[in-house]
Amino acid sequence: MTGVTTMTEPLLEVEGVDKSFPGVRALHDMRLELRAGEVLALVGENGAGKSTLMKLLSGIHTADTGMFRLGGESFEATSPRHAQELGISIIHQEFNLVPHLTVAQNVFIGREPRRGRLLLDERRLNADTTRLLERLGLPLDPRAVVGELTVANQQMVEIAKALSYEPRVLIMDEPTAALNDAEVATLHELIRRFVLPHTGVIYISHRMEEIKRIADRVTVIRDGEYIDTLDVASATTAEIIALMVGRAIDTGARPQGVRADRDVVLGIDGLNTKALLKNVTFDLREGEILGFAGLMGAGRTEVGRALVGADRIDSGTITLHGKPVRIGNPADAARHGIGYLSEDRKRFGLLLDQDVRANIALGALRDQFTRGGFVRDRDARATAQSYVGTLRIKTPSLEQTAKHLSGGNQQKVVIAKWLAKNCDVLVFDEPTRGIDVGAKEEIYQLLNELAAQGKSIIMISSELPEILRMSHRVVVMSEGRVTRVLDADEANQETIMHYATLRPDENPDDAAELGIRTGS
Amino acid sequence: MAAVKTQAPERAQGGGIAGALKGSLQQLLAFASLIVIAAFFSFASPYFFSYGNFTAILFSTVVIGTLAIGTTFVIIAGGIDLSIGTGMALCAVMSGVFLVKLGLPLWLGVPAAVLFGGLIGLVNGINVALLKIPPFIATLAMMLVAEGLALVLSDSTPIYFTEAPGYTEISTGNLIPGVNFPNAVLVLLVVALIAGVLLRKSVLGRYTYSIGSNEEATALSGIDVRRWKIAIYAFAGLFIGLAGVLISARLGSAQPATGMGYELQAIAAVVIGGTSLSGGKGSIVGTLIGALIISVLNNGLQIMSIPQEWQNVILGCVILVAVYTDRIRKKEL
Amino acid sequence: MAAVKTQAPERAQGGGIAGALKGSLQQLLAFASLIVIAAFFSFASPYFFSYGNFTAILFSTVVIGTLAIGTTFVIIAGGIDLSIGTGMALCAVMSGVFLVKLGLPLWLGVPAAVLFGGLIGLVNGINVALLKIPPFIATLAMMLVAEGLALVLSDSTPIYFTEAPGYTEISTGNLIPGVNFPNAVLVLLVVALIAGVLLRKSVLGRYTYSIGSNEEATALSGIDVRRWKIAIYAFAGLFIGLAGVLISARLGSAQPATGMGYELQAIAAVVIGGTSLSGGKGSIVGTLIGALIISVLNNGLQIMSIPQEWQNVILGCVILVAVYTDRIRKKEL
Amino acid sequence: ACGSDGGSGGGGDGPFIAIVSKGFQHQFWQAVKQGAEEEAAARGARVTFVGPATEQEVEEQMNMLTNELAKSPQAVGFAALDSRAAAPLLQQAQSQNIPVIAFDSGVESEVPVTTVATDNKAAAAEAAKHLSEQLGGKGKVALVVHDQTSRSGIDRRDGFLEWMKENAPGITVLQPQYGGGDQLESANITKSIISANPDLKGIYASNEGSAIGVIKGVQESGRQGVTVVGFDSGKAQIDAIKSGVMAGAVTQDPIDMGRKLVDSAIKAIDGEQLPKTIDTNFYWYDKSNVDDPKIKATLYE
Ligand SMILES: Nc1ncnc2c1ncn2[C@@H]1O[C@H](COP(=O)(O)OP(=O)(O)OP(=O)(O)O)[C@@H](O)[C@H]1O
Ligand SMILES: Nc1ncnc2c1ncn2[C@@H]1O[C@H](COP(=O)(O)OP(=O)(O)OP(=O)(O)O)[C@@H](O)[C@H]1O
Ligand SMILES: [Mg+2]
Ligand SMILES: [Mg+2]
Repeated sequence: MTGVTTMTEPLLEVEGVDKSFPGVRALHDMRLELRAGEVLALVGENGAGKSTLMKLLSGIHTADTGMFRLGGESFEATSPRHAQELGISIIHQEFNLVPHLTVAQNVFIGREPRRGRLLLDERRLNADTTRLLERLGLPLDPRAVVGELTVANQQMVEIAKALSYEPRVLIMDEPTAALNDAEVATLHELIRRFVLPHTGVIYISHRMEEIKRIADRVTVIRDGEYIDTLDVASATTAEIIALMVGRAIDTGARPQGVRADRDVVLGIDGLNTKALLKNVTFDLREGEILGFAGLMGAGRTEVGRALVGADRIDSGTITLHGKPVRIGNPADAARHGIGYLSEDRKRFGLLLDQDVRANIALGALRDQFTRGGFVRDRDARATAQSYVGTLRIKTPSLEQTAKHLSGGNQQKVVIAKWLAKNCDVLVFDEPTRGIDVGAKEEIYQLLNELAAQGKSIIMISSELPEILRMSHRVVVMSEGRVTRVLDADEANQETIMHYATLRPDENPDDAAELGIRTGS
Repeated sequence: MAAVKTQAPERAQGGGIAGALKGSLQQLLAFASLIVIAAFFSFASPYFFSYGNFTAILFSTVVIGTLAIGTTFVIIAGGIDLSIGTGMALCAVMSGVFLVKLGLPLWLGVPAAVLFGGLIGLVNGINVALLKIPPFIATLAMMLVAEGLALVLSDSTPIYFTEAPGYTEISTGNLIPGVNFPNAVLVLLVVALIAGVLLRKSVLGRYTYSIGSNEEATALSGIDVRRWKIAIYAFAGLFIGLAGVLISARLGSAQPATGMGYELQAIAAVVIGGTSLSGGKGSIVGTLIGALIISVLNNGLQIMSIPQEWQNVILGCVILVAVYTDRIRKKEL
Repeated sequence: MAAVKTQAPERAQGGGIAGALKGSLQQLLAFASLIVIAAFFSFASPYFFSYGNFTAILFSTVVIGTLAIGTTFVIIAGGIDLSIGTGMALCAVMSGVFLVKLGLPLWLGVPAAVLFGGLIGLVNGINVALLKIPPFIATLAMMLVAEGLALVLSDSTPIYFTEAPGYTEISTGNLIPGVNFPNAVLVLLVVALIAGVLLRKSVLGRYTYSIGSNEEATALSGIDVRRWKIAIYAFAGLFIGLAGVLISARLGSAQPATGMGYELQAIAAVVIGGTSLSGGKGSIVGTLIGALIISVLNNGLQIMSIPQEWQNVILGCVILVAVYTDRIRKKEL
Repeated sequence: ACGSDGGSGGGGDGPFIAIVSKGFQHQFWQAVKQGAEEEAAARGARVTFVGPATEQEVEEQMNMLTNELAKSPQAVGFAALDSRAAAPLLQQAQSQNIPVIAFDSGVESEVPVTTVATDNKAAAAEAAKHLSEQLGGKGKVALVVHDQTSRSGIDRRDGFLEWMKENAPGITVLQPQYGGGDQLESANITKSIISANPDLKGIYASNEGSAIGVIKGVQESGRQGVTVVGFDSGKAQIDAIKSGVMAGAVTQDPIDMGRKLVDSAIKAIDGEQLPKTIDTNFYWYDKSNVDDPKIKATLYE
């Protein structure tokens, strides 16, 4: 909790804003007040209209009606550049980076230092970026190509870029969805340093504990309408959630211990990849939810991808029900009943230009919705419709194009695709990324039900509470190695963090603790 | 800022009556361009609006239309096929080889020629999907190879089908007795119908859209993208073969050198018909309309006796205007 | 499943010595294909390896090379330009109009012809960026319009430059005295150098990559994408103009119909040179290598007196193999 | 799987003659090639025969000529798409002491030792004359020309137009249309012309591809009473003439052109003096004389 609440004059005001898309009323009579020197959290369910409001502020969309004031003066941002000039900088929910350019080139895009009118001063660009990154304490290489960075590092680039404008108002739309606790802490430190008496931050997140930590006040919206604004200090999480979802949420209990009695479904032995993984070994039992914890770049995603044949394995064996299997590509994996939900929904999950039904039906199309080579749309529709119901996917119709859904609802669509496919083994990489609290509970319930039916689930997550809440066992990874497999009763914040931060390659003590020889 | 402007939801494929209605409305609007152009010519020239001229226009659409239908699949899947023009010439020659040189009966030789087109597509598909050669290059190479092989196999001489009685009937005959309506047009309509249904309703069609929309996501959804891509190219290849049969049946001979340049026209028809070159979107109806727009313009300008050097200038401008107004209307939807 | 493979890091452009080294190593490997092909021909034919033949190859690369350089910008920016071939013919005709029909002096007429190419590009850019017409259609329309206008303005007859003394020197003269090295090749090398520097080091080049890599993100970063796209097309258009001057200076006449088909060759050179048709990636060096691979193959096959119908077959196969091995090597890096 | 070293025809150690033609894929050029190869085989010479894909590819032809010269042939046969464009290369040939024999159409240069050619304009006039005769000197006629910029296209168009203008006042000639020599396109053009001109009496097609297209177009339109005259030969035209669909056509005897070309080249290599021009004839052929052995020898199928 930051203490700078003495300044009270409004920095940014929004009044009576309406915004509709074809078939969707995204905002109605929306209000918002950001005071100078504060962090204002903005919360609401998936599709409540948070991102839409921010896009109005940053000049991407224009409001149908309404009033915007910045420092008391009314304005209407007509383009992203205009918003930047006004001093409003935004980190979008979806990345807006240029993958083929380097970190430095992305950060200073549009403001490149030049030599003369035409030529670029690449050296100064890199120097400026190095300085900026040092100032922000972000360990990034300015010359790294952005498309090759992990999601988390790309998020850091976005943050560096937004801060480099030195804005008065900084908008962060779910900046921590791809970050784990350590990185979140770094980000919060940055925010605290950024908030000065004349600046303010709008912070959108679905993680309540973060809001309690960083925000001064919280504005709740629901179905495109303003609900209330509370002082974080005096409000309880339950209160905020209740305002958000308009109903009570029952946060379930932790699952009960190991399932040593169940058969091993999937055995991974001595997996190595050229890129990162070293001797990764673990097994997955029937009806088990196996959590994967670790810091950014620990290699959890890589395990998931290697497992389904999306990345090449250099050595190691995979056994399914005791028999070794060769999985050369995700299609092989699918034939063996293994499915993989990627952490990057936009790149690896969604058909952005296709509608909700096509997206949900994609994986199961041939198994379930086809007869004689032809698709039975009625069946596909019915299935899609039922998941839209259970997962509360907010969409005007099944024919809505995926790219027009809100971020959280897109994530739900991807989850629905895998639930519809009916796999025996599901690898879920950051499944609840960007999903609101209410829906999270529903997804947890679904996962528990699947496990109860005897399906096995690998759940990679950077949210420790989620790992702790859901996992029967927890695999902890660091630097491409499995450093420990914890039973549910041993797993807690401290032990996980301990094993997640072991650095056997740099620290001989850590190596000794893990019983591995390193180096020459 | 239109790059990020909100677009009206565009439909890629079937499902839902409301959706289908909306979809066909858009097609109708694309159709409107065609109607406007045709109406203009009807007023501008007394000779345009006649049954004879309409069948002439349809007949002149057959070859490009057939090629364009196959290419629609490839383009929706995010690929491109430059080999369709010379590939068609090669298939025409193969038809001649089968029917004239080897003396196969029609019922065997014609399907063989069509399948030969499938073989061309198969090779393209393998090059693209397995060897990961960019479609542009893979099919460009095939374009050159087919061009050369057509000449080699025919000895650079046309092969006449005089010894294959009935062959020319495939294109020029009239199945409907007494009505002057060339079979080739019937063939085009039938295959367009089949292709349309397959594209919208079959697994092949759905995966065509999915792969074009997001190949990586499709693969990660457990679909064997390589196999399906090969299938798509091979399927599209059948239309190369069919076009080869139709053109040689119309001309009564397989002309080994007639084909180069058809690829660009066919691709143009596909793109004018609203299929996006970046994949994931498109329809067979659109492609047919695109092909018709080109033939009507060609026919109408000639009928009006516009000097030929001006015809291209006008053709270019009208295509621009037609596509532009079509885009504007779609946005208004 | 390379479709979902994490890609070997490919560097789009400068920054860092290690990066530059790695980048040029890849270029070298593409270059290796060229060397292998050239080495083969040197052994296969006694006529291939000679100074005279090398300048002949370079000379024959000039026009396609010049067009391909401009197109590289357009393709990296995620577009395509089909109007370069007939556009070049139109610029050649305009050069004739300026120099012969209007009698302008060289120093005025030649730049005017080059700028006319820029004008063609500008119109393309406006159609693509402002009217949002897909680049394929916009430039296809321009291709038709330019084809027609070239005929109209020249009255369908070649314009001879006999009355513009010195004009042909632009291509065929030897600036380096005593050495038989055509100026046109020098011009190509100089503009390639300039284009290369602009692509890697200038604001225009940076936004070219950026727009091609992620147009939306570029726009959201506050860059006026529309304006820059117009600038890119217009800039690329200058190369159409230059190619028009170079070809007409080589032939001593503006041939209004010589141009169609060049667009495909130029685009092929760009793509063989490693530039991705989906944008964001590519280099001028690569394009030059791509153009050279095509000319060396054409020259070598003819020098070896391979029957012409086989030349295309071999050309197609070699292009496939060259691109395939190039991809394999890149993966191993 | 390709032909290895050798050129397209002829024996090994005789003189090597490189022929750069205007085209390659068309029947006409294939017939020239055939004639050249036959003559070369008979005389123990070796020939190569190349030509661009279309008659618009002037630059490509220059590249081809350059490449052929690089092989140091004993003689070069050259049919220029644009004769002035080749001037520097012809100079080069002269300086290399390679005799150049022009064929098909003249080359505006002193370099060629002789020109083996048909007068395209006169041949086109012949076609015009016969068409006019068939129509009784009146009526509306159309032209489907294979090209509007190449020499052969221009001459075959203008020869026709000029004859009509001077000799047939009763005949109205429509705007020439150009089908690029593509059968399908020419057929489509023909049908449009027929639609737009109910009173059309005759059509002239300027080369083989155009002629096939015109025949198809007329047949498909179902229109009776349109007299078609063509150019060149080929099975489709010969059949059409035999069956009466086509009134007749002008042939240039391309096989003879190829023979005379090689013959002249060998003579030039041997240092013989050659006349400035060597005329290869053109003939009008129709139903009446198509089987005449003299005519038949000039036709290719
Ligand atoms: N471009 C668009 N076209 C059509 N509908 C849209 C568009 N953008 C947003 N919407 C709709 O507007 C509503 C609000 O979306 P918004 O993205 O603002 O939600 P959000 O609160 O940010 O949700 P999340 O937490 O999932 O990110 C949603 O119903 C969404 O489907
Ligand atoms: N798409 C990618 N392209 C290139 N390298 C990647 C990619 N994804 C991961 N890597 C590399 O693999 C390493 C492991 O990343 P991975 O994503 O597997 O870690 P993780 O434990 O899932 O962490 P997180 O997802 O939180 O970043 C990273 O250091 C990164 O350099
Ligand atoms: Mg959002
Ligand atoms: Mg991860």
